[in-house]
Amino acid sequence: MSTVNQVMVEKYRNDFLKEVKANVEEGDWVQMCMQCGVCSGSCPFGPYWEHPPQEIFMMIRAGKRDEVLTSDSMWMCTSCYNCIARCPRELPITHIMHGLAHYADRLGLAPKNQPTRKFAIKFWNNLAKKGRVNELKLGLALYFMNGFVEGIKTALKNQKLGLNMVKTKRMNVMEMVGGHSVKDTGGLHAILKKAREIEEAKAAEFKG
Amino acid sequence: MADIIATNETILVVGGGISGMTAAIEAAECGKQVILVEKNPAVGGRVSQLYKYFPKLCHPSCGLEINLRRLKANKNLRLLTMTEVTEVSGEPGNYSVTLKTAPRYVNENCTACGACAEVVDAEFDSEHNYGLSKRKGAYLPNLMAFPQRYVLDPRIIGTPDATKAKEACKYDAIDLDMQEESHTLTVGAIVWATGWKPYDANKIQPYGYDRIANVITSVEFERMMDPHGPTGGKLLRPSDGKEAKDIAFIQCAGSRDRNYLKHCSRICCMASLKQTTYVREQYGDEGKSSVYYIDIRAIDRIDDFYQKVQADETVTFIKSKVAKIEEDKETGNPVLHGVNTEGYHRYATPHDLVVLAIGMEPSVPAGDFPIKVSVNENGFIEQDEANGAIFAAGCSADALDVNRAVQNATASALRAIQVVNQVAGTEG
Amino acid sequence: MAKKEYSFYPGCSSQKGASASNYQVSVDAMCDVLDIKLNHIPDWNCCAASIGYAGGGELPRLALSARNMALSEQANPDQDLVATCAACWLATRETKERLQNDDSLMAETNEALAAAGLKVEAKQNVRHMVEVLIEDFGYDELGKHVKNPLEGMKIAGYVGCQTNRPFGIDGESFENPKYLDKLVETLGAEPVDNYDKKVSCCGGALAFSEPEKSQALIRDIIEAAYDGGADLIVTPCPVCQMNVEVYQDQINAKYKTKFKMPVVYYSTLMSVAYGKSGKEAGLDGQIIPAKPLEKIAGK
Amino acid sequence: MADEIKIGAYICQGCGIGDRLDTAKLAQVAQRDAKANVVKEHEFLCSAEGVKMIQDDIDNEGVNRVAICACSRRAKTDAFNFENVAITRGNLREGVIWVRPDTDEARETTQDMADDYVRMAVVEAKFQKPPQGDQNTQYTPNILIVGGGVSGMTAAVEAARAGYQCSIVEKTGALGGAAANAWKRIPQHAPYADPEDTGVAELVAAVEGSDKITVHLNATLTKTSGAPGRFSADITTESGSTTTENFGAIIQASGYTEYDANKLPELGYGKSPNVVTQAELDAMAKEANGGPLKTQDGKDVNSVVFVQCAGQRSEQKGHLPYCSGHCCLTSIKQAMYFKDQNPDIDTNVIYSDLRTPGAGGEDFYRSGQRKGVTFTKGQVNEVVAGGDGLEVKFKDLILNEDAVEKADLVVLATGQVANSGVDIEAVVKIEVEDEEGGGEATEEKEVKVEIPVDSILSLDYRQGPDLPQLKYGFNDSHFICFPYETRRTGIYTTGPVRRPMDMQQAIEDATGAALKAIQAVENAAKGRAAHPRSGDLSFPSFRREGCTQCKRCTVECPFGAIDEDEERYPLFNEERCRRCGTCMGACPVRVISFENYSVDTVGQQLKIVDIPDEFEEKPRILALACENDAYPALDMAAMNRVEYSAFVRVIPVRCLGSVNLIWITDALNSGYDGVVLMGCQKGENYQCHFVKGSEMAHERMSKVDATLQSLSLEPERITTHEVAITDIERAPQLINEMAETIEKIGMSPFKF
Repeated sequence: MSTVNQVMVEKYRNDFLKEVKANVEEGDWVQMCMQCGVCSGSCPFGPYWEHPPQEIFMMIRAGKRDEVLTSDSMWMCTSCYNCIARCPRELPITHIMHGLAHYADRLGLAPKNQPTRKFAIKFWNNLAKKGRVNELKLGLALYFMNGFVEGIKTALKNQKLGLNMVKTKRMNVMEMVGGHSVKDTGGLHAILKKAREIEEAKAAEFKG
Repeated sequence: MADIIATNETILVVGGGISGMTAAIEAAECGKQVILVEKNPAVGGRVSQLYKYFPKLCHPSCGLEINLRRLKANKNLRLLTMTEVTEVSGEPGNYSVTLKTAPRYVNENCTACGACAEVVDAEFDSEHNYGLSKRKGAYLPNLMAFPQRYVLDPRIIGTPDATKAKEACKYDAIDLDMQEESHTLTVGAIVWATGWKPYDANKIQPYGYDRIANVITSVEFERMMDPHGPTGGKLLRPSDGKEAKDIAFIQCAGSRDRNYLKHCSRICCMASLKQTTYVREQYGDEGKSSVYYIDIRAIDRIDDFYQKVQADETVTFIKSKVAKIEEDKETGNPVLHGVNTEGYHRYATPHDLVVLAIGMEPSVPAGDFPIKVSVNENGFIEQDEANGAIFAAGCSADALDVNRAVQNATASALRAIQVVNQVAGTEG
Repeated sequence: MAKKEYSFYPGCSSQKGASASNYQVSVDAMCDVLDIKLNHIPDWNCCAASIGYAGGGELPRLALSARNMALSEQANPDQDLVATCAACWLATRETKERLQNDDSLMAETNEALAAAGLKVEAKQNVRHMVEVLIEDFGYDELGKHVKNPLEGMKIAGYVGCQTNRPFGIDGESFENPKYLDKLVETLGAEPVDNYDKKVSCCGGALAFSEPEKSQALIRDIIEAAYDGGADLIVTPCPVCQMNVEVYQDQINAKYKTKFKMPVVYYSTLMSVAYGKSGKEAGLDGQIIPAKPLEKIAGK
Repeated sequence: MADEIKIGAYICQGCGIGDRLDTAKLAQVAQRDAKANVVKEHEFLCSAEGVKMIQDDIDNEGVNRVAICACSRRAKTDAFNFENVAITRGNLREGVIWVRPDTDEARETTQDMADDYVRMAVVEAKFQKPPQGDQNTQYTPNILIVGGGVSGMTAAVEAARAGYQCSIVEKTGALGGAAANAWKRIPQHAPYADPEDTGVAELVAAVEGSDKITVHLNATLTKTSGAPGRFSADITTESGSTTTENFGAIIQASGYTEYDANKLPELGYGKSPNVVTQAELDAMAKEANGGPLKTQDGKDVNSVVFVQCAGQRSEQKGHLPYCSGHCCLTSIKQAMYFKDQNPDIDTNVIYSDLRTPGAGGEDFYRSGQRKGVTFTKGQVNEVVAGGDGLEVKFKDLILNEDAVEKADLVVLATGQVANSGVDIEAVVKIEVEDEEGGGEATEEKEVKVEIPVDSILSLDYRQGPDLPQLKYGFNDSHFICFPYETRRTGIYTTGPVRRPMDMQQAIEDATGAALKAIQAVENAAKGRAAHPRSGDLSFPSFRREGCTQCKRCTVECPFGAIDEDEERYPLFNEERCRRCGTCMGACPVRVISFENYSVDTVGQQLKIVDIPDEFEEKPRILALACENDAYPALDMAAMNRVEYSAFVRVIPVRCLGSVNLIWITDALNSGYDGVVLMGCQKGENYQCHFVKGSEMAHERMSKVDATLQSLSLEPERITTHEVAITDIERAPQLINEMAETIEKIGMSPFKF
């Protein structure tokens, strides 16, 4: 992955704004920010952002590439859409944050042990496999994502929860074998593969 | 009203606020025939509801007094109140205009003695005080009101109050049978000066104007400061009537925002800076003003006013668009949540009272303008050849402060004069 | 009223044995009363929710929803596409709008879909079940079917985020939507007025990855409901329901609170009020039993 | 008939006057004491019949002085409006019954009050003449415009369109002014997205194409004399040839000079050729004529930094304290010069507050962002020329850190400095200082007369060659509601000389100024006063034989209306006069008066007031109130039924500046116990619409203490106040305070 990073560094030299505009979902919007800060003030996880959205936009303009892409701030987005609803300039901030997170991950710069990053990746892999989410596998995978011992702890902590879910038929132990899936998994995988190819190609051929 | 004389050398001015009055008076003092129509019972418009002007902190009623004297003295100028323009057709130098005059139920016999108001019981929200106080169903719009003539609120017509009012008038000035009148006349040019209205604060949901008692608008705050306003010049909290000493001003409340008005209303920054001086005037060092802003737009020469306010240690400036306001249920204090973007400082600050520096929404009937004129997406009339001899003045043209509105209105008056002079020229 | 048909997108969490299976149960009961026919989109797939972004990226993510729309267009043309899950609805509607406003994106998406022999036009309306209830039926009509009014019950309408922003229900404000309160009234119960956490975030998917941070938010949501004197909380979103209900033990442990606040779906409320049994209303899916509702459902 | 005075006194009984007062007695007073020829009462004087009754007397009885004893002079003006007669008003409603309690004990003093107001109204009428207006004006309607920039040309074109002949006097060899060097201008039309053509060429074409506009290039004014309607201007060309022309009004559009960036070495100006001002950048763009802009050494430009507020909005010595208003928009426009050429050129605007007001402004800001112009809230400290290009050192106020940005080109947003000619008040100050030999005077001098500037107008006025300046060198109006008011009648300023502004504002402003010039011409033609006493036909006349040549009137006239003739007598220029009466107030020998406002019209009023002897315990207070603010305030107090002392007699005056000391001494001599003067706010933010009136009154009153001592009277008997029109509670209170004071110190010994 980090080779991709090298490529991008080469391509955009130190012009991070152009890089973001070209490669990040809704990245074009970054330049429209007028630094009012309403997004930063609206985020439910606000206090946990080392750099709130409006500041990230400023950092992008200031060319602080590493600081932004290695930051775990974007990973704090809960997708509550408050920022989008209130932004006076109609910036799709939620999506820009998602886009930056994804881009950072693609370049291999995202913080390795960021829990939400891990979860998000696992979630995607989980659904991409069969086309539908297997909540049990996802759940377990989640408990163990920080290693076995941690996993046992979390699992125990959530044992009661799990049992409750099972009791109320909102979790099915049988999902370990088989479980929900789309019929046309082949087609689905083909679609995702193609989509990914198109996206990669675009990023590659774009001349800053 | 049947005796209105108008020709295609007459200039029609629509709107009797500071811009319309200026356009009308300036043109009339150049010797032109002018008809000035105002939809309210008295002229003066928004400025008559202001306590002080920035940056001089002088009183709008002072200039209004002069303009009223000019208006009273000028025989070229005909004023029609409670009148609106319903139709316009024709071309430069020859417009046919239809005017609709609502019944005042009071004729020119009125001496403004006030006998009718004394006997009427019904009370309604005072328009002059933005509903912060009540007024009688028979009333003089305000102390400076011109024409100095009472009005009967249509809502009392047909009620015993109306009859009581009529009986109380010794001068046969009350005519309960007055009907809406419509007149069509010819004019050569039209100056459109219908001004602005405060943006509807209820629409700015994050600030809870509709839910939190101690969140008010800048225009309401202005009325509060007037010694003869609804609170007798005191800053009282709507929730509990206590004096508010720690006051937050939220800039761009409805302005510079794609969710509301996307334009900058220009006046709000100076208005809030002015209003911080009210707080100081009331409480000295006891008072506290906090201005939450994106950019302080104290434009040109009057930037020194901003510098003066900055020097006041009771005033703090926070570069931040407030994210949301919550109410502290115990104290009734509005709590402001947001981030000061100068160095990223998160805040959750309670204040006694929050003043929304409310945006300026043009009162141009964008959708159903009586004749084709080009209106931009902000709702202001564009200067455009295609508008023929219809000229916007003041806040029908752009978000302007009083000084610029008057300047613009004076220019519009000349544009109108050019048209009617041409008519006069061609007609010998 | 004549039978109404919709192209239905159930979503992963509503599947048998999944976290919102009880939601589906109650929705079916509700639709039965209102004579709504839900035509399930054949072989629908996951929408990637709002958390799929990191792995997926833009186009693959959009392609997932596009596939659902394509299948819906095939199977149930000239029907509105309806989802009960906030995330499903949001992801699908977002995709629809993005595709319609961006021709190149539309082309790329169809290029991807072509790999499975599919094509999307993104013309169907994409709606949340709540929109269907309010816009196609209206409170009066919904009220007509009430058999057992939920009298004496005080209910906090927790709208949450994704059914409210960025699209929301037409005519409702982002900060203070009233539709759940109106619905509660329609069903004969009393809403908690100015429930000031009604649109606060529960942490969404981050309840998994950032439990402490999220549970702090959830605590406030429940606390505010208690402050408002609520007997239970009602919500239109599976994630909200799950997060607010299932972590109460952990929150009690951490914050020394004594929360035991039932959290139910609007469809559960309606089914009970419409005279359905507790089972039909999905009450057996409650981890924290909704006693007041059980009483009425018991009748 | 004009000289045969016939006074009609009409007493209204309406609005409760009849119930509260003995109007028969009022009629008797009018006849017996005040000697009115015709006296009538009417139950409803402002009614059609009432008005007709008066009109009949005018038409059939030859009544030519009408004293209306009814409501305030501010009320019912439409009804009481008769041609060719002098009209006075006795204020029995707002002035008497509405401010007095309706009680038995109050009845007598209230009636006394009314009696006096009737006497006063009648005697005032007696000493008034209906103003005829100045008949003999030989006037020209042509308009002189000084300056051939956008403002000047616009004024000319707009005035010409209205049918008026104009002459433009331009100091340089070409029309166009500063704008001529600009490449594009800030957009003036929706969607406000792109810079648009300056329109200067079209404007020049319109000027040259008009048969109503004459242009004098390389020319300046060497002598301007006269008055509205009859200005005479010497127009002198470089070559030295002078022509003299007559004009009706003058518009000064002398524009601005860009702030001298050499005062900003810290920003690298003068050190690197690639640090330029906004004006220089626009010149470069014009030079490039649509092609790519290069650095001075011909290299491609890859990055440009715009430094806002360069030497502006700063208290630092030598910097401009104000904001020039247009610079933010101008920088956005200029950044677009680059972006529209090549989107890859980095353009960064470093600002402290981005000021893009109004609808167009904010749209243009967004358009700039859309085109990729970046904006940084920051404070630039230094610009240094590095090895490769420039380094801009600034504090990033958002990221809260010191930052350095490399740039090939740096543009400084320096401000506008008004070309307002000679600061005549500075000069006057020095004169005054010299007379008194003040210590700080010398310092004052150094500060003020920094750079000797050429006069713009070369006015042959006693008060100096140019217009008084308001602030920071701008010739702006002092009044919010009246942006075109200058202190020289018939001369209007427009464009950046008035206030910093961009082209769009200048065009609006110049169009308005053209109207004011036209208005001045039309007023002069009919001998009418200009604002604020618009339409007033009276004018000052003066008795030469009585004059002692003390020069007070010429010095104190706020509008420079009075010159001195060769024999050093005051020479009144009626068309310049605003009818405030300051000269009348200043004159120690009382030789100046107006037909309808004179030492007598007021003096006789206060003398005819009945002064009871001291044992009657009925003191008398004279209140002289400014007719524009204090008097309306008292009216509104009455509308609110605020009560005040029955011992006061209020006389409205045009301006406190018109108050002649003789009125005060007369009042004291005739036994008044106190005098209250109410004028407008004075000082820097003065509210007096005649500029110095209130100031001068306070000044004069501060000197009457001596007089009082000589009469062995307590100084508290005279108070002078600044009263605003909103002082509805306070104005009555000031009167009551005087009443209390008198109760304390006792009645005046001067009662006979």
